[in-house]
Amino acid sequence: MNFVAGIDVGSRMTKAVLLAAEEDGGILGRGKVYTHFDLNGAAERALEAALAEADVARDRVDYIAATGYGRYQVGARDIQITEITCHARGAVELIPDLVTLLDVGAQNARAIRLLPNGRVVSFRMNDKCASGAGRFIERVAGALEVDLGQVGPLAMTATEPCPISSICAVLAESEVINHVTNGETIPDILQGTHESIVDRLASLVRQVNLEPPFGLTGGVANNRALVHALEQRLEMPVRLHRDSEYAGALGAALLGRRRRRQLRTASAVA
Amino acid sequence: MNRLERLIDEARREVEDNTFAAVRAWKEEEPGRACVGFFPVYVPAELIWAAGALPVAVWGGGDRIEVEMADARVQSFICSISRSTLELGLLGHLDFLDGMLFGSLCDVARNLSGVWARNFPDTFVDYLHYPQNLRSEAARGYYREDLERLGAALGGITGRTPGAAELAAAIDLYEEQRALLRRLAAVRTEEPWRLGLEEQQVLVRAAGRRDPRRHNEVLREVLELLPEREVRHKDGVRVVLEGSFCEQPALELLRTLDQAHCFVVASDLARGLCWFKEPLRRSDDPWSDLVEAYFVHAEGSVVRHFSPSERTERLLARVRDSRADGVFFCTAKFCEPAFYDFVLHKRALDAAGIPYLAVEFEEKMSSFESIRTQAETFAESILFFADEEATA
Amino acid sequence: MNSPYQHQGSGQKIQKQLLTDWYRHLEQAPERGEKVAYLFISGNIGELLQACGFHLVYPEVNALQCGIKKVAGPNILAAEDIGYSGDVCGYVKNDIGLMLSGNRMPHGTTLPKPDLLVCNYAGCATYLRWFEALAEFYGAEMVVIDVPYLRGTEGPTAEEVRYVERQLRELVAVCERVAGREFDPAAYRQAIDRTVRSEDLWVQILESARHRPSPIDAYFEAVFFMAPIYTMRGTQGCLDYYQAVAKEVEERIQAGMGPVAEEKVRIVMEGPPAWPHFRKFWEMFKKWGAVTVASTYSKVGGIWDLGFRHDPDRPFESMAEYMLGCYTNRNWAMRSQLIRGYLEDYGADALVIHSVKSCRSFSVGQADLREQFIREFEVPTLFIESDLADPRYFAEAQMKNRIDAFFEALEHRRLTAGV
Amino acid sequence: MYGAGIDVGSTQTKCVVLDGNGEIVGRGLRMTGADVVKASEQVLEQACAEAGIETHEIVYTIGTGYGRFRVATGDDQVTEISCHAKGAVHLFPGTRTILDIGGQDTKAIKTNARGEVVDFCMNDKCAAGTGRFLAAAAEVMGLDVSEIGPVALKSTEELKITNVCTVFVESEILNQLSRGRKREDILAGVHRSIAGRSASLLRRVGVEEELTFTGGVARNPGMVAAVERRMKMKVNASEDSQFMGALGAALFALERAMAGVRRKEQEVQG
Ligand SMILES: Nc1ncnc2c1ncn2[C@@H]1O[C@H](COP(=O)(O)OP(=O)(O)O)[C@@H](O)[C@H]1O
Ligand SMILES: Nc1ncnc2c1ncn2[C@@H]1O[C@H](COP(=O)(O)OP(=O)(O)O)[C@@H](O)[C@H]1O
Ligand code: SF4
Ligand code: SF4
Ligand code: SF4
Repeated sequence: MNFVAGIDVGSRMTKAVLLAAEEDGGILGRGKVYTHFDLNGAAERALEAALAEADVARDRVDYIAATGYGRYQVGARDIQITEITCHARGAVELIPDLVTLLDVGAQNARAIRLLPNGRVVSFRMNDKCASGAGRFIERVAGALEVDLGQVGPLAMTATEPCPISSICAVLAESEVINHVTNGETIPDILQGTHESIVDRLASLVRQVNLEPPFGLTGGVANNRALVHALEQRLEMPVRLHRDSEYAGALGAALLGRRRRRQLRTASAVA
Repeated sequence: MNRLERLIDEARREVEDNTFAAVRAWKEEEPGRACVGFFPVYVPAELIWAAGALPVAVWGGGDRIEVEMADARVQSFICSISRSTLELGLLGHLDFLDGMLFGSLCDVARNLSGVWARNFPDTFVDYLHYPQNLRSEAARGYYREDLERLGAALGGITGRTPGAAELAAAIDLYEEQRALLRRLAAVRTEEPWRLGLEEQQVLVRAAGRRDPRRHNEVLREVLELLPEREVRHKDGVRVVLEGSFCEQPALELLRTLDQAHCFVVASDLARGLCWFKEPLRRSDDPWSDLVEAYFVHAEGSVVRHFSPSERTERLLARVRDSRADGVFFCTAKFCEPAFYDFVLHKRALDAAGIPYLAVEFEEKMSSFESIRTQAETFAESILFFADEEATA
Repeated sequence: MNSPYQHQGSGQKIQKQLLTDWYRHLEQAPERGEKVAYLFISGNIGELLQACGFHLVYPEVNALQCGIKKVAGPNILAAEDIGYSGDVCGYVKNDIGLMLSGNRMPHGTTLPKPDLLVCNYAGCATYLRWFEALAEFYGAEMVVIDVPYLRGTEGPTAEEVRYVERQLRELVAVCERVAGREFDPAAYRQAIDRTVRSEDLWVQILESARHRPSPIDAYFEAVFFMAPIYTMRGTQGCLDYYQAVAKEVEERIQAGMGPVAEEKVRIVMEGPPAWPHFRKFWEMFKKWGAVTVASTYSKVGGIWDLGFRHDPDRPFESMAEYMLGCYTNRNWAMRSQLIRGYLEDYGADALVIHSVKSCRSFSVGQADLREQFIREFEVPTLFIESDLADPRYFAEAQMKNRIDAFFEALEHRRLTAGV
Repeated sequence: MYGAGIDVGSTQTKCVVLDGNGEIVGRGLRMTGADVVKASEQVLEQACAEAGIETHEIVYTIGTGYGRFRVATGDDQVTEISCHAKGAVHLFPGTRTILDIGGQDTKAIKTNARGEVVDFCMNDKCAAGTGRFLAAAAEVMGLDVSEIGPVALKSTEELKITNVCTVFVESEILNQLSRGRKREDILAGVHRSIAGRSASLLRRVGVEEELTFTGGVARNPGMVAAVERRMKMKVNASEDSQFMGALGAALFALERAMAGVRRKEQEVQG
């Protein structure tokens, strides 16, 4: 049996998924590693992890689709596709009937309007300033010396969220420290941070004419408190999938599989 | 490099030259003539030419300037073109100009005229007010008087106050140029792979600083050579580019669009140099022809007040006429007028079901990764799914 | 040391009553079948439109009130949701956001829709874009009164005045058609007559700041004092109001009272205030005993202290002159001249420039003003940045830091200079 | 008689103790962290220990920096703008212009011969072009902030760093590394980019000889060189640059003490 891989080289994490090449089945293997600076190396390592999970040998992979900001650096790629197209395609696979999608990674947030087949109708991304993305939370968590995994659970216990006025992911750190000395509790500050990010995310997603069903992908989807804050702000449920972090890689793999089939049919005809 | 490429390359080098060496050389060779700069978007170039001066588009320093002094004069929330243009002046790169014109475009351009007068007290600085009340019976008269006033003021620099004959001749010359530029734009609409967007824009921008007689020759030759160019037909989506009427994106950005398979088949790039969609109606009174050019022939733009629906209809017509798949809003960061237009255009496109994409650029940006990603996505969203939806 | 004035004077009560009546009247206009015109403050032509039977709405005032009542944030976000960029004028977004959420003002009035949008374009290109958007959203008719930007330093030319006057006369016909009523020239004339009297009093109030200590703060207080003359100029209520305020100011002078306990620094202010944080903003200056003795923002709706008055005998022509002379319609050199005059005439110690992101009309050129006043005129000048509408652009700690540093230095220099 | 100045910065807290002759007898430095009060106490203790005195021997203490109101032992507060000017003119009497680059903001200050502020400008709202920007670059490279300057000085090739966002610059650096660009060239680019931003701030107040560079970033020799190159003039910098604010505050404290404003005694007397 042959396999198709999708590799999403993100600014922070590189993700890979493995699909069967000929059948329509779902994810067989996943891999996730820190990107660091060797983008091609990260892609290889993520792929290896996915191969290990699926217990498949490297030479059985005969088509690789790369996406993410490092897509052009993946040496073994057969095709590169942008992360927006891939996220949209992956997301409809994971969360059917999706109309609006928000993908929030470490540096970027992208709001996407899509069709049932995953085609992107319109999208908006923040790309100048990291104020509305995962790094903002990471930085605040860092300043508060809270583990990233604990951010969500802690924020859920907030009683009186304390607003963060700084737009800058970096400057927010000192504002946060200020709050601590003012006696604000850590959950309240974390929740305040979430609310301020959610404000920016909400306006991003409204710019593509938000309509339900609405889904969230990207690493930030792991953060329960953020999801909850987003639901409150947008007044609609946020749909998730446990693999949503892999949406980009999955989309790449799916589009790659289709492309591979097109090519095979073409060469078979010829 | 073949002849065609050489012609384009020469234009490229001239428009990328922030020291305006070629313009300075022109002035040397044309004793008795002057050079009058102008800030975007529009000034009646023919009036400047008729007064014996070369109109020079001073449209920022692009990505080839490190803004330092002007950063201290123009706040960070103002568009880059205002800053880099001022920097060019403060660096002395514009010392060959005998005058500098500003027109009513936006508050930035307007206030910049005063800032200019303060910083360059020895240069002739003028401000042209374009009437915004097009319904008023007094508007044409007011504008005409203002043009005559400007003509006389320019005459004060060159010693040649333009009369009707000079003005008519100048209009002829610029009409010829505009017709050539329209033909060049048509090549992009018909066969975008034949002429890169960047190449086309280089030729348009050169029109902003070259002796029109010379540049018309170049344009004619380019148009002759183009059909013979060996090209490969490429797959891509067709888009109308909107929002870069004033500050101009870096040439690299324009190249990026072609590479991302987004073919710009119509645009408002360098709007001031390509403001008229069709030949001007001519009469035996050239002053009145210039007035009518503004009142009747001007394409939708923020320089002139249009009813909102009229402006959006013009955009929709551009999409239709150029058989575009979508619209690419490429707006200079902090360009307020473009942002206001965007909201109204967006509503109209949503209603018409035309896809669009909005990105912002800055003159000095040198990384086009994000724009490339967005343009690629836009192309993918149309190309990737075309067959699937066709069969569905 | 005197106690500061407690802002509980009769003027404030009158103003409150005036506004309450104004809005009640306005809200009910559609029921009575009366027409509503929207227009701008700078170079406003309220008297003329009222003489045509219109009720007036000033979207800028809506924005300002939302700002001060702290609902600007949500309005701005609502406008950004439909595509307005974060980088455009917050006043526009505020007003559009208000419209999107049903046009209900923070004090409860629901504003009627416009029957006519009069873009009395004076010195701000954003006005055009703003009313173009309203024209689209409301489907209302829009008229532009085109006011050419002033060149040179001499004031408007005869051609410019004639051009604007002509348009005003043309506007009458449009108004008559839309309002379905005839223009009442006598009413217009009478209104202008009351206007002139209000203008005299207003100038008297502003110039009271020449006293030491100044009885008023010509910025933080004046921006409230100016409301009637900018929105209901020409009405009897407006005139009554300025009579009351003038009286109050006179009492303050007699009592030697001013806005702060001890006037330590006299400043001239350039630029609009930070409405969403108005109190805090003022406190930062009060703390240092700083009193504004003259400001340019209190002149956005018209400049009378240089001598201009409307003229009941030339109601159209003088209106045109008035529109052309507004602060934002003045070029850089004229603005610089005006500020310099204020610094001298009012015996000010320093200039404060508040540069707001929203308003390019004000902001572009301010850095050159700053440079000129510091370097050429050697006037201590403070340059601060925030916004007049968008609460997000107000960084309190940083603002305070700058203001403190400035007055610290000023105080210190005085101490050493005194030695 | 001793006077102390405590500069609670966004990143680091500094303390200087002066003796009656205005000589620096003790210094203290630590990360500001979450507990501002504690940080200010600790630096004071550190400085006293170095001076070999007890904290109660200090007659007057002035707090400065963004956390100046939290200095528990402070008798009064002065903004860091005034303090940097005072300190810089004290150490380098020819100083007329000051560039202060701290952890989160950059200031250009114009002063007279007495160390009084004549004019100043600062950037804010965005951490671009501040010490944080350099710290972020250092972190991605796996270097300490004190190491990047010397490395940058070895650069042989000009390389342009385009991102101004402190968060995005991290991935730009990774990107450059993955393209095989040399560490020193990238770092030199980072330094140049900050020098460029500082230059326009300096132009705003107008540059007059001599230019003194203060704040923690002035300890970075790469930055000093970059500013010198950009401004085409010699720049004063010293090991004590980071203490300039604290020094200024201590000088103010000493002045007040001399003037007989003695809090403790006043309190005792009633
Ligand atoms: N368990 C978690 N809880 C909260 N946030 C998380 C968690 N896991 C990941 N994240 C966030 O997700 C971001 C990474 O998302 P990802 O989509 O992988 O980004 P990119 O594609 O840009 O590398 C991190 O910035 C982090 O903030
Ligand atoms: N030895 C050093 N070499 C280079 N940079 C340093 C050194 N020490 C501190 N810094 C830089 O100085 C910054 C702190 O400067 P400082 O003036 O103390 O800032 P703040 O007052 O805002 O806390 C840090 O961000 C760090 O980048
Ligand atoms: S505000 Fe902060 S997060 Fe945004 S661009 Fe600036 S440094 Fe980056
Ligand atoms: S770029 Fe936009 S804002 Fe700037 S001068 Fe041009 S039109 Fe005005
Ligand atoms: S730009 Fe300024 S004058 Fe114009 S609408 Fe906005 S705040 Fe008013």
